[in-house]
Amino acid sequence: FVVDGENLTADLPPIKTHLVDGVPTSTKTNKTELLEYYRTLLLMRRVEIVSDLLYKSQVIRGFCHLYDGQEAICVGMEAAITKDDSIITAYRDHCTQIGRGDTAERVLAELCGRFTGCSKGKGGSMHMYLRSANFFGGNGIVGAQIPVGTGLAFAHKYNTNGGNSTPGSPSSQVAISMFGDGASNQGQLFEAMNMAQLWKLPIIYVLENNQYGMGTSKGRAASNPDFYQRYDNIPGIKTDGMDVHAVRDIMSFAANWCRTGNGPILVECDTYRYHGHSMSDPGLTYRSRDEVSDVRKSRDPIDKLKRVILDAGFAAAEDLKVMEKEARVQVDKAVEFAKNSAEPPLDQLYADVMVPNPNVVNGSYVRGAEVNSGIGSMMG
Amino acid sequence: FVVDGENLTADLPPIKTHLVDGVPTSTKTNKTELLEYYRTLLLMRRVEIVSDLLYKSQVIRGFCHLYDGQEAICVGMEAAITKDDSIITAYRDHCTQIGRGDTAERVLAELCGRFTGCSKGKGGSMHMYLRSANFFGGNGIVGAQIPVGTGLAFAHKYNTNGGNSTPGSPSSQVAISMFGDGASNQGQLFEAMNMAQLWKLPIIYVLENNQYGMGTSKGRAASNPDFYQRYDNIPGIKTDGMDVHAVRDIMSFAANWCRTGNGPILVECDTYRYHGHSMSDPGLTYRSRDEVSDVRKSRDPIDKLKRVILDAGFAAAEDLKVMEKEARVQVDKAVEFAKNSAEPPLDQLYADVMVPNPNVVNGSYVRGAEVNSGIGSMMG
Amino acid sequence: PQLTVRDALNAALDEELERDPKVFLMGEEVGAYQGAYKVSRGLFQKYGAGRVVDTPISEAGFAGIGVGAAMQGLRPVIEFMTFNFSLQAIDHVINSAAKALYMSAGQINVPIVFRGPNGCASGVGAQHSQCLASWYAHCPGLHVIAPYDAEDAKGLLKASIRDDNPVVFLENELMYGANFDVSAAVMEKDFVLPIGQAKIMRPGTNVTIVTFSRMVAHALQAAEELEAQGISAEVINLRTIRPLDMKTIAESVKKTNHIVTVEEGWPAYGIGSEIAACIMESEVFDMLDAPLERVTGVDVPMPYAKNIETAAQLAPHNIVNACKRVCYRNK
Amino acid sequence: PQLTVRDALNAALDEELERDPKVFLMGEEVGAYQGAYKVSRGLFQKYGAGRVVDTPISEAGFAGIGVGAAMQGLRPVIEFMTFNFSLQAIDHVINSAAKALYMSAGQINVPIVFRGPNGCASGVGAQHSQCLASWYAHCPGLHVIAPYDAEDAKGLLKASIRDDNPVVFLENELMYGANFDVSAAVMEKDFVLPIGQAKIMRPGTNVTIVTFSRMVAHALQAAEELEAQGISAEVINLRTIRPLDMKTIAESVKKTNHIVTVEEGWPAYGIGSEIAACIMESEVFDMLDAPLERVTGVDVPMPYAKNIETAAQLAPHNIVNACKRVCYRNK
Ligand SMILES: Cc1ncc(C[n+]2csc(CCOP(=O)(O)OP(=O)(O)O)c2C)c(N)n1
Ligand SMILES: Cc1ncc(C[n+]2csc(CCOP(=O)(O)OP(=O)(O)O)c2C)c(N)n1
Ligand SMILES: [Mg+2]
Ligand SMILES: [Mg+2]
Repeated sequence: FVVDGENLTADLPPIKTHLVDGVPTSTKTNKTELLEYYRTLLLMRRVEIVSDLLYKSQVIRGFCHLYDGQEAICVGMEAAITKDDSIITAYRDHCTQIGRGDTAERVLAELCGRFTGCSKGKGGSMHMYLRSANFFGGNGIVGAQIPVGTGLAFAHKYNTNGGNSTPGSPSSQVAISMFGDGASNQGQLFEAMNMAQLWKLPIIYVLENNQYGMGTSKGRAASNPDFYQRYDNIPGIKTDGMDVHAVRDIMSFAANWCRTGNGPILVECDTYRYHGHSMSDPGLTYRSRDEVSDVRKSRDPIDKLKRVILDAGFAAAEDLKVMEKEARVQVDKAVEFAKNSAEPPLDQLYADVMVPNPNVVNGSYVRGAEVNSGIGSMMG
Repeated sequence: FVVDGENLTADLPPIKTHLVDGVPTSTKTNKTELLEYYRTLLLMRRVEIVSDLLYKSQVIRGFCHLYDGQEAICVGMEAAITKDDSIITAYRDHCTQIGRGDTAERVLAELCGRFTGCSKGKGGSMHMYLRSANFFGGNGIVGAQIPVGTGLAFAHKYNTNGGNSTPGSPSSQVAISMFGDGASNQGQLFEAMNMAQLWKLPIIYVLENNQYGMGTSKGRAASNPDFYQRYDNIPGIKTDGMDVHAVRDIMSFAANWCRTGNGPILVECDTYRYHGHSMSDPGLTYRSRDEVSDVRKSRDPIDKLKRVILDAGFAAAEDLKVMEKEARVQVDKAVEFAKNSAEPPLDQLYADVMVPNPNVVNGSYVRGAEVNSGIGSMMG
Repeated sequence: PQLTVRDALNAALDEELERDPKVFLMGEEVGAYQGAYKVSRGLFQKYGAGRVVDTPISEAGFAGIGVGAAMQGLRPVIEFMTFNFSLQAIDHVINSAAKALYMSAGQINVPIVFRGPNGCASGVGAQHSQCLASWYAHCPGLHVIAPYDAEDAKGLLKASIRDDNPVVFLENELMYGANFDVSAAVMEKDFVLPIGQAKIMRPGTNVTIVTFSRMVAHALQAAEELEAQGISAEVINLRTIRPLDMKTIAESVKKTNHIVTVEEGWPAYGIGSEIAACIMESEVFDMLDAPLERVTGVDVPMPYAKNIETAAQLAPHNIVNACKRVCYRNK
Repeated sequence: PQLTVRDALNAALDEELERDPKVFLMGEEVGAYQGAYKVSRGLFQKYGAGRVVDTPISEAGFAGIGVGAAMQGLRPVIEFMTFNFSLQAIDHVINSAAKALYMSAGQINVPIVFRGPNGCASGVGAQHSQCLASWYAHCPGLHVIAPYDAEDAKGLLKASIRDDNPVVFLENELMYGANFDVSAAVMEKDFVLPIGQAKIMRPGTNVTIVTFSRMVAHALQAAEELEAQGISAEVINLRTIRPLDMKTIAESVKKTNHIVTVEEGWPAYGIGSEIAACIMESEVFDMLDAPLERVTGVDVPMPYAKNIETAAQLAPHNIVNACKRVCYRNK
């Protein structure tokens, strides 16, 4: 790469494309960006590490899916779009929430089931949302977020064009639906993509190919694991999902593609999850310890960025150590915040079942476990 | 074409292929076959014509989807396989039933809701079956027959290999799942095809492209209406679906492909339905009268075969007239049979809900509209 | 004035499309073809392909797209050509739509209407005849509505479209062509009915018949026959299945002391079952002089042949029988 | 001997795979991974990839494939990783499997078992906690089974696999690890329980508690508490939800004259609702000294936080309260 003052130019890692030309192959960045990305990566990584610990100490319960290894995708993606664009993902959503601008405090509090959590403790690990930044969760049903995300894109285009959108109309916002290599075999993906292409919806399908869906390697589940070119007429780009800049620039290209009315596009991010699928999966029966440690050693997104920063002379090793420590301190504080937060008050049990509507008679009655428990009365 | 005694050699209509080579381009046939196909086509056509009339006179009720225009597919397909192979289709199934060997009597009786019908009057137009000839219906939910048909193929392969089938194992039987251009947008198709390809199941997907799904032309529903090459790694052949021999020889190729362990294959049959989608659809709002009559004039499968027979000198025009008359008489008799048949006895209402199982306590109780009506008692 | 159910639904859609640019209609054949059952007649022509959106046969896909559009602030009306096909999309109705508000602690609401004909039509066989009322009504997070006549259809569809919650709106194909006298108010653009409020279709003093959708007609017919036999039946049209208007039922039973429920769907775990349980658990129980009886569809898939298809469905005389039994007028 | 529910299910699968070469197991992670919850441990190794078949995450697809394989004479056991995901495939369970025999007038039967954990686990949120018992039990053409303990699990899963009808077999994740004393007979390869027969888990004389699946444990615990308070509760484990064993319920109520139903699922249109209606419609009604009460899950999607998650579920004390109320022991 070439450094020019605080600016840096570099080749992007090799990409593969399907039905799309003009994809960027080199990147421009600078010291400020690099350090900012680095800081965010560290924060995300740290949140996942403490989540692991909190799970092991039984403060976090149930399903918990960690994102460490894949953080470059959220960081790169966010650098390419704005908070006016919409995102939806699956259950591996802690870092998506942070990427959208939420705090470690609120994420960890949610994981701990506290009222201060980003879903007031009602959603849990799989169901985080940030409506104010157009983040629509956090979805536990594999594949469901693909049509739902396509619907977000439908709305963006509809709104841009006052309900008169035709194929080819531009859209000021784009939507992103993130899903895994396992989810890529869901039929609703095919249905949604077909409609997105018919109607040229501004949707980026971000396929996080971390090589496994639970214990199943991609090739055992997908008869064609070359995802970027699997979906017929949907243009696709495969990029290194462990390189922030690769993700950023490809996503930026993809977002522009969508905004200008070209319709859907798929971005396959080649990545890896370090942890098992969820906390109950040691993650070492279907892949070897060596495979995991090789990826950690050779492709880790944080290490990669660190090398660039150091080689470019944008920071000294000690400066980065300080940043690491800051992240640790920040997240430790967040853990304390979470742990010390209160559980939701009991009336939260009955809240948010329905949006209050004065036109609904007896709309607030919710039956409890016994007759005449719960809130309201069957008789209005 | 070339005639040699009672034999005939001819070029097949042009085909298009995707990921498959060696597809036949010429056909061999003979007088006997040609006349047999002609007879069956006439029978099918006639059944559909009288169904139309019976519907208009309100003897047939509810949904009724006619197949006229598409008959060459069933006739050609049956000529390529045996009754040990399995077929499943959608609701446009009268001619499939006949193709499998059932009689006009039983088909028309079913349409009239008679006990002598092929489903004893319980299925109706959309739900005909012939288990003895491996015909599994007659399915009213668009697309559902695609995975179900893939399951038939799964069983064939499983049985051939004693439950030890691996990808690549041969299969003595093949399964055929038939569906329309409209159904081709169903996600479960994508799911089933992926598994069929992963496991190399002996399944032929017969896509009857009659250009419309209800009132929607294929291009308004499918972002890629070139179906034969739409499904990624599923090999595909597009053929003239209004030419018996084209369908026969391509299906024969496809069946052999499947039997020898190559996995799934798609055969797109280019065809046309003369009638509206169902009896409530005049079929002329979304397509022009001219379009329909042009197809009738230039591509009709019966006319096409007739010209070959006449040109080859295998029969005189009067002979074919006689055959036409025979078909008419045969079907008129079948109509009488159907009309004169009794409705199902009332106890049929309660029959066939469950297969009797001595291990089920009170398994035969079926509640009626009122308490203590129906059969059996709630109390065993 | 007179109004068919079809025109009532059409008017509701038209008026809401006009009133609120966020409202759009999506489904199979809703646009250019003007609806498989012509409920959306003229709307494509009036509002264009951007707001009356034809879809491929991809129920899971377009139901999910509707949910996403609703989350992002639009107000989709999703037509299932019939509700039978909603089984391909039901995961989105329940898991994507109904649960979103709760899981997000109030952040994400889903103002969507899923509508289309439910239950049985005529001669369409087992796969096209299922009543899904109790399935949907089982699930918190949804409003479930089932109009009977033109007034219901118009007022309740408009209420549903204006609701910020996901609504399952169960129409009936056999009712589309039915013509009703309606008051002038019904024709107004601001005619909206409350959700969750049942309507007494016919007052009576001896027995309460609780029903919904097309069976209201059967109940009214039975009530006439009963009157001829000296039994005065009060007919309640539920209109909304979730929430269930137990108050109106209670007030009626207070007067009649007898109750029969009527639904075209299968008996087990149906609407009548729930009403029976609610009665057992409330003061209504003490008002009853006889236990509740249910009149329902026969517990079989729907057959095609006319005689057994008829036998599989309840008829007014079944209601008459049940009412007489609960009133101890015959065995 | 002792047996966990997991091992009981595993043994049932193993024995039936061994006994009948037409039996195969299919689903996500059932093979090489040996089951998300390890129910299929060892089976892939023993029977190979041809009979213990790993699938992609394609519920509609593999449920449909299972139905087709069953129509062609195989006996598939289809695992849903949890029954929540069956919503993507429910059209095949209902329209392809349950209705086929009837529509074909007996020609096409579908000997398939759909199995997997149903209802709520712990800390898994709203989309992973739904009880589908009443949905499936609403539909003719299915047997719906919900085992409680190891004996149930083994005997009923074997019965289901041997049944020529489609069976929905609702397990419970929280029960997989539960260990039970079983008789030697349960360990035998020919141990098969009847479908449609409830089991009295504990005899009693004052009140009947009818329940199924994991709630049987709650009911037994409540029965102990009640005994301490001088109320003798009879606990019925339904085992089968469709068909419902009203006879066993009736015989029990004849003795106790009081009844409480208990289910973890949502109240409306649930199992208790149906039992209430069946009671109203039968001679059981006359045996009752008090109306039935239901104890159910709270009518909300399942929240995550432990305190409200707990509050969303019924506890033994709720059963105690209900039983005391129906016995007029407190208000
Ligand atoms: C419809 C559905 N089926 C099954 C599951 C269970 N499940 C949860 S995650 C998962 C694997 C998904 O893999 P992938 O899409 O690759 O995402 P990753 O976990 O690798 O991020 C499965 C099978 C589910 N939640 N939803
Ligand atoms: C899941 C589902 N959605 C919608 C329908 C209603 N429907 C019945 S046939 C049909 C059109 C199918 O078109 P195509 O697959 O091309 O078959 P064709 O009628 O042309 O033979 C539709 C929309 C249905 N039966 N099932
Ligand atoms: Mg993955
Ligand atoms: Mg078609």
